[in-house]
Amino acid sequence: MMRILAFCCERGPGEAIDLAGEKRMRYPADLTLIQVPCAGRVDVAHLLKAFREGADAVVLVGCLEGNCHHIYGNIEGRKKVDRAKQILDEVGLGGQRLEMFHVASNQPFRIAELAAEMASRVERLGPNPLAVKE
Amino acid sequence: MIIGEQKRLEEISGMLDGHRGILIAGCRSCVAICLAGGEKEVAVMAESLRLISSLRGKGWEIEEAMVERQCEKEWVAELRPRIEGKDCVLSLACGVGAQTVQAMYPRVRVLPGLNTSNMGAPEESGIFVEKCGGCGDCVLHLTGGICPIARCAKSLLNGPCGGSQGGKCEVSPDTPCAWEEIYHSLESLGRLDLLEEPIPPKSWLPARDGGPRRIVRKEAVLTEEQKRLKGGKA
Amino acid sequence: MSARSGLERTLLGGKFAVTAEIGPPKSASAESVRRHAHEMKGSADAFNLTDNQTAMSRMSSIACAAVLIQEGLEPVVQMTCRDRNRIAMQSDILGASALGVRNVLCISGDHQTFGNMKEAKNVYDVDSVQELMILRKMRDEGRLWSGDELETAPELFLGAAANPFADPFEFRVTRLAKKVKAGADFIQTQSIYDMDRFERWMALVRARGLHEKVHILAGVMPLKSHKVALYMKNKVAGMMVPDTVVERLKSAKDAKEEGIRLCVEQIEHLRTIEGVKGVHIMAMAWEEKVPEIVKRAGLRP
Amino acid sequence: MSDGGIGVFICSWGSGKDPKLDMDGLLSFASGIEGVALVKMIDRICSKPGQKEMIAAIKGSGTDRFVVVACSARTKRKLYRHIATSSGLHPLAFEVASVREQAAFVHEGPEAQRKAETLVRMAVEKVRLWVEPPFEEEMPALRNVAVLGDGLMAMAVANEIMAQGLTVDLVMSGGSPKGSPPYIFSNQDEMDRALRSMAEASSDPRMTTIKNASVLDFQGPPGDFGLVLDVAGEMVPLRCGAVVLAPEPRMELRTIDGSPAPSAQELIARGLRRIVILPSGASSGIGCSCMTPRGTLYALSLVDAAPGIEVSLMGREARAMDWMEGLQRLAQEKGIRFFRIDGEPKVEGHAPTVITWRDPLLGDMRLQADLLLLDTVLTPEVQSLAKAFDVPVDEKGELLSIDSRLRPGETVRKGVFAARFRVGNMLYEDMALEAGSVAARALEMLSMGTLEVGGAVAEVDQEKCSACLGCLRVCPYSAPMIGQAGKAEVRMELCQGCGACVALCPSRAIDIYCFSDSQIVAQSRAALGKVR
Repeated sequence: MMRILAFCCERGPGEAIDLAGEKRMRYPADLTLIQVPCAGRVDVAHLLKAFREGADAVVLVGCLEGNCHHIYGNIEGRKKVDRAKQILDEVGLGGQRLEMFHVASNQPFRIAELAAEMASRVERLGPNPLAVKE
Repeated sequence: MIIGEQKRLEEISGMLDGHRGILIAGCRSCVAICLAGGEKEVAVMAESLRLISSLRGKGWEIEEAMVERQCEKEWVAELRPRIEGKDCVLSLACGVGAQTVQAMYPRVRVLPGLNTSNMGAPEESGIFVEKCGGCGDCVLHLTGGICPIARCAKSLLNGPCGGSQGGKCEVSPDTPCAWEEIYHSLESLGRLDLLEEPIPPKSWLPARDGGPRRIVRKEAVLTEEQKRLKGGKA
Repeated sequence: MSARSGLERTLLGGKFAVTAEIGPPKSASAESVRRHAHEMKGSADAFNLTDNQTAMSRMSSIACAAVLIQEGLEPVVQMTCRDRNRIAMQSDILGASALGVRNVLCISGDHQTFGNMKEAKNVYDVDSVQELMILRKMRDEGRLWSGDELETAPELFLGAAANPFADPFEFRVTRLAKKVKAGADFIQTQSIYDMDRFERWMALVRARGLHEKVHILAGVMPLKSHKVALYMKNKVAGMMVPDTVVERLKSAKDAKEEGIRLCVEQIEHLRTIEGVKGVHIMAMAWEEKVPEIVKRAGLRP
Repeated sequence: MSDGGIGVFICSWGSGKDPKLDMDGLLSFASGIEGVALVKMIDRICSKPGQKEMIAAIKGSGTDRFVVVACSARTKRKLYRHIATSSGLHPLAFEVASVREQAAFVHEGPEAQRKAETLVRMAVEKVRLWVEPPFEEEMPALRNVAVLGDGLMAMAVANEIMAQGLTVDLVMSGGSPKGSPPYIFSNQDEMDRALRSMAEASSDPRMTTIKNASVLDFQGPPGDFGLVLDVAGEMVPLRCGAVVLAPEPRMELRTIDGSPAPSAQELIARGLRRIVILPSGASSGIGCSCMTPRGTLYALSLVDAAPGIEVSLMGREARAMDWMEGLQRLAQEKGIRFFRIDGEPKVEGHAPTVITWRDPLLGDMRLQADLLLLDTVLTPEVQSLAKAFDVPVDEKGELLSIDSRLRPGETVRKGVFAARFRVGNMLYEDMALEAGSVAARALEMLSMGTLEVGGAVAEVDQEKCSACLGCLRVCPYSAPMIGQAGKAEVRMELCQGCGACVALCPSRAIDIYCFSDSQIVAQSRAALGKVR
């Protein structure tokens, strides 16, 4: 069973998640969503800790660039993802397991898309070696 | 403020090889401000090293601790319970902090997590620029408040050199030419006359070259008598 | 292995080597250097030329070496790390080599605050151990430190200093080992007065077998008076002068003669110590006495 | 932490249809979680009986926080806040597990059930660490708006606000507005009405007009701003609930040396017969390089008063639209000539001034004028306004609103709104529409009479703060400031709870209520099944 953790901004992506539910747009149950006030709320430590807790892939979902209710929260989020990716590469886990997606409130299909994208990456990269060790 | 930058993870994990009980010690003053060694960075470093340890079977036991100011003995003393049982401390403070910890805990190996860079200031959020070289003999009054020793690649005192172009130093397009800025500063201060007279060779005695410096403010030093009366070192 | 210099040939031949020191003048004329050369010719296998000793500007060591070569003597160029960075160091070595210099003594050099221009900025881009590594790479690999190839590699007989009288005593042997690892071929020690400490040091050196890996020349310096002895004892860091020596000079009628006699005695004793391959006579500002000392110590016919 | 224990309320309708979640299974799963004191299945929580039942259960159990396991919280959040307060709890003391939208509707059978359990677990772990925010109450909002601007736009905004029964303080930087509005009116009486409303403004009891005023200081939370105005040297305090900035460029006919355009009588007296009117800065983007009604009306007034006068109007385009077109036809009938020019004409000499330019059809043209009048643009002072209210200005020097489509008029500073003059669109009716929409944004904020402050906002732990100014720099709302203690403080009323400062703070000195670091970590661990 794959474990993909998503930190989602509750505004744009939050609406898209509910809409995806409304429209019965299925996506793999491996994706579990945590709602945060804005993509800029998540910091590097949260992203890294998720991998240590056994996540095979982590996703930060923010609003479309220029559409952030909090002006540039999504850009702050992207900066944290870039830093975390660099660390994951250095550590040897591979930055590929972490990604940022931009989803607007009227794009429920994107949830399934990002879940599929990350699932294919986990297939390619294999499960999180830390989780296997347990 | 003192500006530092983290060493690469690869180098740090190399230093930690053979160690087991590791305490990462951050500092709340300068290095927190330049986002190198504050509590947030200590947490990120800890997470990264725990990942490395689990992935490569290093068996490190990593703990995190914060010091208000790691260059002060009293605050470093508060680390004692956290250092008990550890065989090394990875200091994320500047070089001063790391050395203070090593001096107070001689049997625990202290590893530098940062490369202390310079005395400078934030240019904007996230960008820190060298401003002072600590040469011990300030010349700012001659150069319109811009230090050529720290900010000119050749520390020229009668610059700019032939390589100054477009306001940039020949060394790198990102580095503004200190002497171009000095010229404009003196121009706006109406003191271009200061550039007429050649500045004679500088005495480097008060700088690092004269040997490690030690500054004493006598009125703040407890006399031997006072120390005796107070019992033990102040 | 063919000898790269006369000094090396002597040492390889097993003969007890002698080196002396000539202080370059504070002058633009080589006149005094030539004079010293004539006086001391034949009294030593090679002659050290100090490099701005005690951080006081004097004629450059390489220039004096060139003069000695013209006069038929073999120079030992001393090169400190205080006044030149790795770039100047390597270019000076190429120049010296081109002028015929074969022996180089790599030393860190006195701090500029000992000299007469205390305000000068120092360099210390590299230290004496790193200097050895750089020079050895030029000689053995024919490459600059940067890796660039040299058309012609310099032939060098690399020397380093050692000071058994500085602290921490135990570490001094390890530091010597480090210099050997870095490429030192021969060693000239600090001037010896405390013979016991030197012998204890030599014992540790032999224990690590270093005396077979490097030619050790024991340093001696004749003292003109007990005042000079006291100055050495108190003002020069890393120098040990036992009170007996000071006393002996003080009570002697002719202090200078006593100084020479002491120096000769030391040399004769040093010849008996296993691992000592020669002496290095540092008669600074007393160069003219070197032939006499050498003769009285039976080092030269 | 929770001392009274956590309540978990499962709404039967949250199960969804196909596949149907086993809500009883969820019930027993929830009751097994450590710290959960009360588990209850309720039939349709959102129904009246359902709510009553839930409130009674909470009151009866002494739990101080709860989890709702039901459909999406999107539409129900206000309802759950109401349930919380009616049960004597803090309005934010709950968490929602949207098991229907995030499990039943999107996953297959057993996977859906396992996801639902995970979601419940995450919600419980998060609410367990819930800490009551400093205060979450209503702040009174003054029903008075300060409108800053000298022209018609400010007037239009003021009218709209007064129409909703609020009072307005019209703060004008000058005395009476100089020059005339840059707009194109669709007809004469619209212009007259607009100009008349300016004149009568002072008579309306609901509006006080303050002239020659500049803003010295701006403090206080949205809903209760405190301004200090410098009115001709005198310090005048002003309190208002919201601020609307409406800077507006003005147009004025001037001679080359800057003096206002002379009247017909003066022209006759000075024997100036050939008059040419040229838009100043014809090529610059700011000034309107087209013939504006002012020029045409002025030319008509001259010709009517002194038939001998010969007037020519020049401009890049005529913008002939309904009323304007009529005016131009009338002017042409009266002998006023219109020249179309492209780019900057050459102007030399004085009395007569010779104007030469290249006409695309007629080739090189030359015109002599006894008097050249320039239709100049008086750009408003936007920089100082932006600086006083700490709102950003875009590259063209105009006030920047957060999102011109979704939230027109809102600036980065909550409670400060900006009505923007559109250079491209000079129609008066469009301007009035824009002014109306901006006024509506301000009214929406003040209409409830109270403003919610606090709740999920950031707070600084003064012990840990290194005063590195990071939060001040990253916060889009400039909510943090450096307090007396020399450490950072977050102004509760300005904080919108985005958390950017928390993510950046190097000393982990800031945390945010309802989305604290520990809560996020607890949720991640629960989501990854690390919590047994």
